[in-house]
Amino acid sequence: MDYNAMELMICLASRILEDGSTVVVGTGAPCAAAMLAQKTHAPNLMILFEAGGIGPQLPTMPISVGDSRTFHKAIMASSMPEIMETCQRGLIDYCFLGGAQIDKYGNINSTVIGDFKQPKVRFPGSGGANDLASLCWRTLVITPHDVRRFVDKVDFITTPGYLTGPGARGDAGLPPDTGPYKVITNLCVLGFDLKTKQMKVESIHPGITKEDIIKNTGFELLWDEDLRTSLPPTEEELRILREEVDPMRYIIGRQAS
Amino acid sequence: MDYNAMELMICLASRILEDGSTVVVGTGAPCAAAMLAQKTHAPNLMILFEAGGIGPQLPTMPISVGDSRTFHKAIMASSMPEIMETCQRGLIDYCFLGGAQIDKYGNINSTVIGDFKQPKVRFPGSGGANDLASLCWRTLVITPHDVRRFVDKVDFITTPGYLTGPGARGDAGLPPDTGPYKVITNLCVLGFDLKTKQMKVESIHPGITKEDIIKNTGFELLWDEDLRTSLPPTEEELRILREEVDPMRYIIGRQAS
Amino acid sequence: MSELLANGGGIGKLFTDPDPDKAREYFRSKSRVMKDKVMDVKQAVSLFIQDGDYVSIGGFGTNRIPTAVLHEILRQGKKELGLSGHTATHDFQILAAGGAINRVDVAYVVGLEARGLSKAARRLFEEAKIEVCEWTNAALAWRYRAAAMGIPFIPARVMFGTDTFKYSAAKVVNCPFTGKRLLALPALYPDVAIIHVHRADKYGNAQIDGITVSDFDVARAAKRVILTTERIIDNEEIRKDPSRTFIPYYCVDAVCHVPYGSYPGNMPYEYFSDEDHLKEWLASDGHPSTLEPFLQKYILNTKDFSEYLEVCGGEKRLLELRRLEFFQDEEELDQLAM
Amino acid sequence: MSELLANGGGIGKLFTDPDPDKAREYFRSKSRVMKDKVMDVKQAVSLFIQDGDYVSIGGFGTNRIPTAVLHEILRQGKKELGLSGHTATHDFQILAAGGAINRVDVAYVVGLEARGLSKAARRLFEEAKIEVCEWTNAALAWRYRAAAMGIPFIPARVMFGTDTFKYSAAKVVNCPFTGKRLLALPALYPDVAIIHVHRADKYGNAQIDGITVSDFDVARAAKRVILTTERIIDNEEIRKDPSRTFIPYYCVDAVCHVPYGSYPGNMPYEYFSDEDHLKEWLASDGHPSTLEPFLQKYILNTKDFSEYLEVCGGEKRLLELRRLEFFQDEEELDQLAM
Repeated sequence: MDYNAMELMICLASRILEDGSTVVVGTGAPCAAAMLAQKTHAPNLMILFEAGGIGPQLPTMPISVGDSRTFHKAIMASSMPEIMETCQRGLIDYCFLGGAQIDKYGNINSTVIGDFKQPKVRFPGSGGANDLASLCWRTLVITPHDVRRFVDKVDFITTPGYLTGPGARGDAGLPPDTGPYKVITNLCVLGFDLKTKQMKVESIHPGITKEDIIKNTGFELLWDEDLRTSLPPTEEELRILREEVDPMRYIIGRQAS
Repeated sequence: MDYNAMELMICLASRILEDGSTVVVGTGAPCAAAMLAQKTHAPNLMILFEAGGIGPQLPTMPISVGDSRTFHKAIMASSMPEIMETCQRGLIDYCFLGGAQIDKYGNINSTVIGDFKQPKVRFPGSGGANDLASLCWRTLVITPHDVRRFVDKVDFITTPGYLTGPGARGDAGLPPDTGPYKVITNLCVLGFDLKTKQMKVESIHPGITKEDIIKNTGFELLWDEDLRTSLPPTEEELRILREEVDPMRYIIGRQAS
Repeated sequence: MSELLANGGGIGKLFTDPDPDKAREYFRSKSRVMKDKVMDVKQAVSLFIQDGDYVSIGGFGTNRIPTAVLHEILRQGKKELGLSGHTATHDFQILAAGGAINRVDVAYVVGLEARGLSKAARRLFEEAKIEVCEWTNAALAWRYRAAAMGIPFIPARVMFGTDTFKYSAAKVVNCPFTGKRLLALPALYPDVAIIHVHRADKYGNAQIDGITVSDFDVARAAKRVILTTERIIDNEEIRKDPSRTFIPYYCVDAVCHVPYGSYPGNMPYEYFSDEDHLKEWLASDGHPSTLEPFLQKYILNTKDFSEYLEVCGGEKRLLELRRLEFFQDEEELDQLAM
Repeated sequence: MSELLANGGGIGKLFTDPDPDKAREYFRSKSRVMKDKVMDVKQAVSLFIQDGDYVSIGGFGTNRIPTAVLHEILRQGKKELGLSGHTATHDFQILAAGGAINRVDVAYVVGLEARGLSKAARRLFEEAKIEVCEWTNAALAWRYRAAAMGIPFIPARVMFGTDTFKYSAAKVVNCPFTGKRLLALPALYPDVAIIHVHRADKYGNAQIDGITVSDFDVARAAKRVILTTERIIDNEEIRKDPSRTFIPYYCVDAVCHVPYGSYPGNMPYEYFSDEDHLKEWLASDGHPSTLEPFLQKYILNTKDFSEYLEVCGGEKRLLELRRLEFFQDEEELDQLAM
């Protein structure tokens, strides 16, 4: 079965989303993963967008998390505070983030490269990412895997992962039992070690080696004792992804790295 | 011109409400006064009800401050927080209250007579009265005038007047420049002395004597240097009040004391 | 980090826990599946209201109130309920008359606004048979708001300097930005909220017409929500105009179809209040000797809300109340007649 | 009363005063008269936006944005504006390209979501030509909420442990009820809010269809509000369905009739975004050599928004965007065709 890295990442991400759970997604791969999950194993997955859309029947990929697709025949066209407060109240299971840099604790930078006052590169900033990663039960990250992104120390913590390690989120004031859950890259799927809160490779994509991953990671990785090979997309997943979720290939036509 | 005490009180109250101002009213006399003001000198008076009605075209007297009359063809059918926050933001000029007891600083009791834990008489409590008197710029009170009501010390301060006197509202934490403005009774109209913040008789109703007022007041009153006789209802006011505002005589048919 | 010294608080008792993390744990396990939640009122009360629960009632006392559930609470003999008395008028009267409550956060209780006061309700206080904590309407509204937002408290500028504050469980804090004194209102997470709405689908997505009082926040603050609804509509209808959705299904546990469900209260754009019946309530609830047969007749000896409506005059009376709701509006009345 | 020790705050600068009493003084003097506020965009910008003002934009970056007012700010050469960058995408891009802003509360700026980043906007930061304070989308939403509520701060549970907090002007406080660490977000009262709506009457009573983002609170928090609207409707229409009123007239200072006013952004249930034109923006704003002729052509040399729409393809293009909004919905498309 032929598939590209983006298709694999979307399929792997979609399988994480349990039926009957709630997820706040952005545009792009996270939205595609959630739509695919709905059309496969998770028909009762509830999708929300941070600008206010709740439970839409998505006619196509949204371009903006606030465009009219995000509340097309939705169960509610609400507001940004409504979504954020639903997260803060504890009703949202998953959020899906990206970012320019990520460290071993899952802290994410989407603000600046270089000095804050006069940055080498300015990125958009948190948007809702910090909020969602603070408040949703589990944070999922989809990101390309290279040494510029997987760094030992991010230039700026925009969005909290496990901060400086075990206990740090709680000490800082974040709600208990929240934090990064999985990171899906074009090379592997990573989880977080329960004890050290550090990133741990759980499965390696077909055709990728441990060395590929080490070479593309700027920090020491943990490896699951039960290290597996990522299950490739099924025929059915690929068909739905290509024909129903993203027929225009807006997302799956993109480079994954 | 023949009129009863309730009609006089409503007319006097209505004249206080300036054109282009905002007022939160309850049912009964305050609502009648506001409606009369709209139909006479204050067509741009904006009426709000604490349960959420804003700017209704009142077809008749409401029975409840939350019944459907209070937002009949309104400019907005909102919510209780919306009304209270509009007050807290500083957009509401007047509120209209009643109460079981009032003292010389305009503090109002509508909670209990006797001991709080096992009261002789239990009244409804603040409702929105405390909120409105804390947040609106000027508090108006309409109440029958007798020694059981005009007391030296209220059994329970439900709703803040000037508390213990000058500066007390600010010290307690209430927003500046707020407080009781006028008290309209069946005997007189009272204001508050700027310096002492104590109740001061400003005008005496036709046929009422100073002695009547003293006899019916449980504390020492101040008297305006320029003490006047309250202007009785005009023919036009009475006509509108009786024919348009309260044709069923729900309010004006009541005893004023 | 700034420390808050607890030297400025009311002496009232907090009946509910404002801890947002305990609420988060509850909400974490609450089902998010859009499943059929339609059931009758008897089932809903039996499944979702336990003795001792703390209850919040939607609407405004005699307007858009969930009467059927309040009656069923009495029929099932629920006991020791706590209540948020946020302009609780006829709703409070029913629960007080039935002896169902033992504690109350008071903003406004025992009165039925201009109609007078309920003697049954007053007796609870005057005989010290109820634990009381004082608040205001805005304070309770904002306490719901804090819970709906998922934060343990919210600042406000009311209640200062009064005995209402003294007998509340509010605290005073300093603003970290302006230094101003602010009231800290603790989040109020009810165990159960009961709300009557105009329309809901079978999953609990609900619409309300007219003023919404505090129900937006009540529906979100409560751990469990029972809806009664004038009409059950298709999910497609909800999706046609998602701006109209006021309560999303995942807040809701039970959807009960109860036409005329706010009777004897007013239901905006539907029917007006039955002032005669409310007068009968006020006249009857003063003494046990008159209250008991009254409760028997209307509530305890009727098997459900439909039977209650029949005893109250049935279809004929209800149509009168429908006409009364529209009496000032010839245009709408014409539409109604069509 | 509890004292707050200021040892836990971000180092960012607060651009607006969170004092609710100063805001109250302003709102006290604001007219409550329901008067005709219809004017053209030129007038509204000239009357209600001064150099140095702090501005908030309604909608969501490329969705329901008040483009006509943003363009007119450039035409009138307004300078040194502050901006709340609460998912500010194309709106930020316009103001940045025109050199109109010198300070920004950032939650999300310089990006146009999946479309890419604006080089003109980035340059402001990378050349340190703008004062910056960091926040998050929820933080800015709640800062508006605090102002709309008339309180100087509101607690939240975000931003902890991050550099976003460090470069913000938020503070940390202890909850007086639970002892938990909470973020204190200062109220944000903008000088001016600019919001595009579906319908408004001439007084400023306004309705919005679809998601409302933060506009409920923005409209209430701002000292002055400029509305642009797709349609001006009779006050009678507003009064027919008062549940639909989203912004009451007394918040509003100017009502400008601007059909297609969100172009090139999406207007829900009206027209979709013009992705080609947004691409042209992104392609042109990278260098002054291409940006300047671009701004000349589309904004500075057009006398108003209608002329801009003409330059962008006029009626023909706009009808395509109308069809695009409905393309997935045959039923609604049929209705549109009728």
